[in-house]
Amino acid sequence: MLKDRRRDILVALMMIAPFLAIYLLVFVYPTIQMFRVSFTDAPLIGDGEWVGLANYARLDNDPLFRRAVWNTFYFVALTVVPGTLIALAIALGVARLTGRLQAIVLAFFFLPYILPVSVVYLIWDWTLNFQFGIAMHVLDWLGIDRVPVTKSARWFMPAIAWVTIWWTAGFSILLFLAGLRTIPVEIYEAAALDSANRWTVFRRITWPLLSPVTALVLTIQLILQLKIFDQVYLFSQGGRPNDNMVLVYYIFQRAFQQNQGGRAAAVAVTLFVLVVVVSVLKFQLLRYAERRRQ
Amino acid sequence: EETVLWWDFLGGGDGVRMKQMISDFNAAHAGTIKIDATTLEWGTPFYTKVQTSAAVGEAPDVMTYHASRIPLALTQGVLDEITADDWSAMGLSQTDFAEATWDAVTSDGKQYAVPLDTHPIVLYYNRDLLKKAGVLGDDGKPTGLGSGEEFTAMLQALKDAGVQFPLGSVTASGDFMFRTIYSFMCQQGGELMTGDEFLAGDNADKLTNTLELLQQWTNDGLQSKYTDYPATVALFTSGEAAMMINGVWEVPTMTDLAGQGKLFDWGAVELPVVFDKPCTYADSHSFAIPKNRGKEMSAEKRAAVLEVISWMEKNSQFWATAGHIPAYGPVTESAEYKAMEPNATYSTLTANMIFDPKSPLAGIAGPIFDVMSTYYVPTLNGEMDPAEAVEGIKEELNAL
Amino acid sequence: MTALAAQRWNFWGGVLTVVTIVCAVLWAFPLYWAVVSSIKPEHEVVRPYIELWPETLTFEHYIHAITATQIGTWYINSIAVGVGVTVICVFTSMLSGYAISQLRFPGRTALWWLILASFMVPGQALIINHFVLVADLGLINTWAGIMLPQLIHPVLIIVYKQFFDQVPRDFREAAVMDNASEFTILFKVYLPMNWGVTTALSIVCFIWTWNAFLWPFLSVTRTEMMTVTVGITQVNDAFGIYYARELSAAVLAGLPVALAYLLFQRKVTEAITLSAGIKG
Amino acid sequence: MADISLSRVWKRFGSVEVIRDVSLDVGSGELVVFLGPSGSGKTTLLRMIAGLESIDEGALTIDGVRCETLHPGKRNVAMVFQNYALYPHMTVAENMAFGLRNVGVPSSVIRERIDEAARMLEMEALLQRKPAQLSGGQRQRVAIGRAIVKEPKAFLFDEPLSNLDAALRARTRVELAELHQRLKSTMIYVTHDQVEAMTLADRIVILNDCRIEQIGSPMEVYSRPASRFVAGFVGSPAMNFLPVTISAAGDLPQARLADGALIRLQGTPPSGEGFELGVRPEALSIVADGGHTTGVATVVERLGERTLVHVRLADGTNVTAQDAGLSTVEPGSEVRLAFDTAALHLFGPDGAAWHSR
Amino acid sequence: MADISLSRVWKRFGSVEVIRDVSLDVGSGELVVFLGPSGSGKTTLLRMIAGLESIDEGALTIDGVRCETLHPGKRNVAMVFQNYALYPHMTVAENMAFGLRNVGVPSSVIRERIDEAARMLEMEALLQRKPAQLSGGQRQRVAIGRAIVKEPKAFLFDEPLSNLDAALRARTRVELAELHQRLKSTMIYVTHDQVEAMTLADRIVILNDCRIEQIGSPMEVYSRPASRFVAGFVGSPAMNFLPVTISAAGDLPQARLADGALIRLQGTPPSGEGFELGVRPEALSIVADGGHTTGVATVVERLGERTLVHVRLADGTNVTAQDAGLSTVEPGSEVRLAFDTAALHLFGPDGAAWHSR
Ligand SMILES: Nc1ncnc2c1ncn2[C@@H]1O[C@H](COP(=O)(O)OP(=O)(O)OP(=O)(O)O)[C@@H](O)[C@H]1O
Ligand SMILES: Nc1ncnc2c1ncn2[C@@H]1O[C@H](COP(=O)(O)OP(=O)(O)OP(=O)(O)O)[C@@H](O)[C@H]1O
Ligand SMILES: [Mg+2]
Ligand SMILES: [Mg+2]
Repeated sequence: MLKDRRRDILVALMMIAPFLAIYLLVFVYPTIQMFRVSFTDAPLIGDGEWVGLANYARLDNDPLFRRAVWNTFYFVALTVVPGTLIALAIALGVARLTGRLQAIVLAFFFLPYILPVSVVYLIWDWTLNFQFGIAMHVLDWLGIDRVPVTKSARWFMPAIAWVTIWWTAGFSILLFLAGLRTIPVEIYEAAALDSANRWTVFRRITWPLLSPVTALVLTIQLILQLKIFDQVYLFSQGGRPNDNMVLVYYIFQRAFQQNQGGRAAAVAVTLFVLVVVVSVLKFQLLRYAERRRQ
Repeated sequence: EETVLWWDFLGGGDGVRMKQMISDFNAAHAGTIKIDATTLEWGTPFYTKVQTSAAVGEAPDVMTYHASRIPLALTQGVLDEITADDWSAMGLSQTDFAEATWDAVTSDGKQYAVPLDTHPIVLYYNRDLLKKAGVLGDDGKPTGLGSGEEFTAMLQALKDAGVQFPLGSVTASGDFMFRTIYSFMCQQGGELMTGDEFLAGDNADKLTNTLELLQQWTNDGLQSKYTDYPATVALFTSGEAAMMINGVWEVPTMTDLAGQGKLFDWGAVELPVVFDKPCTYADSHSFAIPKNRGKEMSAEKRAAVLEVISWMEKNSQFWATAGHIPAYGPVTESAEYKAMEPNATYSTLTANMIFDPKSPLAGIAGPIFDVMSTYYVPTLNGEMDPAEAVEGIKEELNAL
Repeated sequence: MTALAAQRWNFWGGVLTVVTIVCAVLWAFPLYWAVVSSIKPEHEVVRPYIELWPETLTFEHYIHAITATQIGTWYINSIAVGVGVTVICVFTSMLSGYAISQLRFPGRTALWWLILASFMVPGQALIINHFVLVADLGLINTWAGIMLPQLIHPVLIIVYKQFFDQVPRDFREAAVMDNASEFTILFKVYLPMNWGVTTALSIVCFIWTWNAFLWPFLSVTRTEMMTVTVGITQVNDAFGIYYARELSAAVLAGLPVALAYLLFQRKVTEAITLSAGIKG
Repeated sequence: MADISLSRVWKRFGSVEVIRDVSLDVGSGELVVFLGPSGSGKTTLLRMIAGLESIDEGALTIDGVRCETLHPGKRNVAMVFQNYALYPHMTVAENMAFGLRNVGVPSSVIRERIDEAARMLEMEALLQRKPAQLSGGQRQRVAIGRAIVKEPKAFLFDEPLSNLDAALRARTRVELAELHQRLKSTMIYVTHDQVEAMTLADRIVILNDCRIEQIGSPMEVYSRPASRFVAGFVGSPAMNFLPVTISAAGDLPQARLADGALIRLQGTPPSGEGFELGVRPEALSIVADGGHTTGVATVVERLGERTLVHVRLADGTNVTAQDAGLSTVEPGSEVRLAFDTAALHLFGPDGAAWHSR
Repeated sequence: MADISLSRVWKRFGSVEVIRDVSLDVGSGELVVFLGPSGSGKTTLLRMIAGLESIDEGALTIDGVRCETLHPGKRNVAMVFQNYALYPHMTVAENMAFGLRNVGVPSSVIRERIDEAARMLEMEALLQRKPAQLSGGQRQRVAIGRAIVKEPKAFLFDEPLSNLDAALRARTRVELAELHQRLKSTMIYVTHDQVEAMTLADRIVILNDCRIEQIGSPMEVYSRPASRFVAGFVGSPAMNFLPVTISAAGDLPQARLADGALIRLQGTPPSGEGFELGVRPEALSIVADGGHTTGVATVVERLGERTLVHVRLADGTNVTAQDAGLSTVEPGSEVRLAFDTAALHLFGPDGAAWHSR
């Protein structure tokens, strides 16, 4: 379009300036700082001595850090794929319904997602309470031994994973529903005329056509769950924090409980790199899969 | 008028009493000093908050602080010294406090807090249930407080009498059980830290003994499993647990319930001697003045803060209704205090109290807490072998 | 999957429908259970059997939560922070989204890639430096301090850009021929044409901010500056039995968003799918 | 190949009646077109035959078998959808194989049939492509191919050409006609484009407002429309309608237009008031002199081989007349109009139609 | 109203030339149609006039003013977009007012102009509606109204009817023609539909492959196409092309078809080999006996007032011939074809065209 280029650029600058200012302040600058501080022995607030790679070297045989890494990945494994599958199953069920009934059922599944994590924590802490939780009453009724869900090392991560799935599934369900809606009805009608039964329709039509949404949900979940903190922190108060250690919790503990800004920053950098690597890997994988499909 | 920003971590029954004292103070100082009080969540959240806010100059003017945490606080530089001038301004001196208590707030000859109380743990019991099981003595106290075997037998008797949980224990919180375990170790003459070393010599065995005993109770169904704090109290007050080891701060809960006629006949005594000698863990609530980074406290404000502390100390008779044992000598020596129940029943234990080791690793929400907590929960609930746990604890603690 | 008329009501279809409904009820049950528990007296709450409806109905816990805590102040904080973040974030994202979508300026592609890339970066890794930054600015315990690190949601820009990209070029050209400036085009043509997107994005942005936990938890040390999400974790008095009281606080914290959702259900669901870059 | 018969079928969506008491017989090998305006129920009727909509009342027989309650896959009909509904993630070959696999046809047979269909439709080169890599016309062909391999008893088409551009539409229309001549299979074809209907159909079923207005060959429908609706709907440019009064001058009947012009009618028309005279543009020509009436040319549309002249009569009625390709009529000039009395239609107030031939 | 003149303009997108050295004069009050296949550069040329694309080389003058570098808003032309680009959130009146407000026209004047335009376009009742509440035809009218209120020097239309359905398109076409007669303003109209071009234009500019192929009145373009491309592009159904050899029998020139048939030519055609004979379907009729050649009818399309017969000649060439509406030709039957020797075209290997009249 025929226009005054210089004025255009000026207008563009005016428009991106507010965002850019905030972006530089709360994103670029802290990121640079994080890397810088990780090479010092700074406390939380204030400067420290340059210590080179010492903070990273210490991570190498730090059992708590190792547990944090392990737990983080364990949590990711427990939430990402199972959460996605559960959301998919629910979405398929909800999509069958119509009208008001669908709206209500969807609301039931979605409501947890909009609740703050601290509310989710209180609700489930109560539900799973070893003495009075209704879940335990149900176990009694089924004749199963009560399980100290949030207090035992074996059950803690699965329980947190379940609570997380319960909490966040609504989001994935919506994405799947949106994905399902983009599949034209005619495709299903064509399949009906092609004598496809329910299972064939799912396996040969719905599932492949949903694969882009599935990939999207998996990616979002993966990046999200690597950053797990809130639930673990809330549920392990007074319990066994060290058994339940995850990366962000470790950063929090080092920085805010033990006032070791530099060591915390080293962990933060590790997490940072981890997420970036996983994202890039995932991206490449998807691209590769995409190319193979073509 | 000076407004004094005040933080405490006192919820529950003692919180109610502290609020009462604050409003009394404000009434007495109307126009000159006003306390603006905030109650934060006890434990890790409180101390994390204190530490981060002191670091950015946002800490309050005065706060409650566990004496056990003072060494840790000093390494973090969050506490201001209570100087000799301060002491005299408050009209208090070393002679007003028991030696162990004074010692708990002292480091390198300097004081960093003013002790308000000592709060040991005690054994609460349900007289009605004990009587039913035939283990209540004529003095109204439980029989079988003399040795481990006796105590276990008493628990068994309760069990046999159909009590579901003879002993309510906070088995879901290792940091809480630390108090009981530490007491029982002490009953064997053990200590956690010898110099800088953790569980030196046969101390590890003593810890193992303790854990074995507690685990045995669990395995025999004598104590509640995976019970968190509120649940323990609920089990006891609802009559499902016959006894409970808990801090004296639960006394107000009992007295209040009893006052409303909603509670059975209850009592509280010093911890049983399950090993060699009586010994009970205690900590001290004290008042401390945070060292706010980049922020100097004005003289007027400091004077007001000191007045607050001083007033609280001198009026700590009322604090005793929260179950705690006031640290201020003149109060505990008063006849009025000596008549208070159940305080009188367990007041004997002051002689047998033991405080946390003086180490920057110790104290509420300190690193030792986290390590212990992590191992105690599985051990006490029968998931982990005591010896293995002690091994792990020793290794981790010494690595700190 | 839209059911075919001929298939919809056959036997297995009916079974699936019933299973879905039962699952939905079970899924939402903890919510119901929390609400019911919060209106029971404490001693009924800890009864060793299931009572689906309180024997004695009481609102004492709510009264306690409202009178004994500063939940009113927390609400105000949450709302102020939520509205502040939403307004600033949506506004700046809209402007940049428009610029990237419609204007040609040097560095445009680089900026776009930067925004796409920052999607992957974990905000949690930056908490320490955010804390230091906010402390250096003297903003600890202020609304501005709670808001600052939350002001960046790259996804909003991405969604805006995609939306502006989709506006047929004709509208822009018609406006240019109508002598409209870039700001006129944005505010008088593009923005009103996409009100749906803006409301949707505002809703999600508000929900995210309302629900944020870690940062508000770290950056506030004074009770009167806490947001609801953080504040309610402070009600749970450490000692004594207060299950119902905690739950009443939880209900109070969750209620506004839950009500907002139930009122604007369609808008919220639309907003969520939008925020993931899917058009529903 | 099979015959299809609908007998007194009804369809309601909720309380809305969409098909009202429709009966229809489609002979074996016949290509029947459902033609009607939007919302007239064409698609619904087709989908009822396919089994994609249930039949509320009445009977459907395909090849002598009662089918109302049969699953769509069991009716042995194939459908070509408006937007083809190709499975986007399958190649062309997989698309065609899908339906056969589901009923357990052996792979070798499937391969044979696909090859044959591909040969017939000249799309051997496309077999390994995905639908997204095909042009509109190619997709259309694949959709037909997918139908052919099933060797169905009947083909159902729902506006299969409406997504193609004009040129491709014309070409594909011819291809479809050729295909039908080759396969000789029963086909039902839905469209709202009357050119398509006219050029393709053996018989046209004209639907309006949920009912059948007329069933007949294209020429029957065009030259002897059963109702005013059919007359107006079929043919482009549309038939002109003029209110007339019919009277007899001597024993010769004549129609009097609103502007007073008289037109002699052949045969024995009904008589009375309230009639409308229907005349197609090609039966209304511009003449140099003589003619039945005059008017003013408002717009002249030169289509090359012929010219359409929009004329406003004295009483204000607008009619479209046809002139030669090299017409000299200019907008605004006065023209004389002559009616071809051999091609006139009368529509009575009761809806009855009369044709002059 | 103003005249528009393009002189030797060029346009490149990157390295792709899209407009090559085009010159064109549009007279004041004239309606010029740009006609051409997709991608021929019609839209680009129109947008260059509007200022929505820059002009790389050459001059543009509107009403005597040089405009190449002027901002689109300053050129005083109004554009009606293909999908109208009505602002969906504004009422019809606001849509029309938007452009005037931006240049600070006083409200009273704006109101007047809107009322006037609404009266002219008979849409007073629509002023307070939003575009979503309008039908396609009404939207079209609003888009024109938005252009009219600006009182521009010229109107530019980019395929304004392509989003309407067939019936509405035909009707709106007529309305547009009437509007132009009323406003007498300069209009440039882009379309790829040759029927629209034929019926609307004062002059048609035929674009192909970034160049102008022919400029002329509709009849000139139809009956004397300047090139084989124009001949093939204009007219529907398309002209038939048959390779022929031209020779002279005595002094009468004649064309020999591939199947050996001889057709006498009128006038003085060029002679030699490699020619193509162009004949429109209406100049190629089915005759009962006689005729120039014979073939087999493959498909018969009955359009009502005429019938198109697709015929395969002996040498395999396919041609389309026209027959009367009530044709009796059946697919597969042999038919005789007669060429109208007064309407034949010859296209030489060098692209030159010769017309028999
Ligand atoms: N699922 C449905 N629910 C309610 N009404 C419907 C449904 N499907 C169709 N209808 C109504 O039935 C009538 C006939 O629809 P149908 O689709 O058969 O028309 P059509 O002749 O195919 O029209 P078109 O040419 O627009 O495709 C319409 O009035 C339509 O609104
Ligand atoms: N912005 C652009 N960048 C590159 N090439 C373009 C651009 N716009 C148009 N073209 C190319 O210029 C040529 C002419 O395009 P234009 O849109 O003018 O064609 P058109 O005649 O309007 O076609 P249609 O009938 O499809 O609208 C086409 O080959 C097109 O691909
Ligand atoms: Mg239809
Ligand atoms: Mg174009």
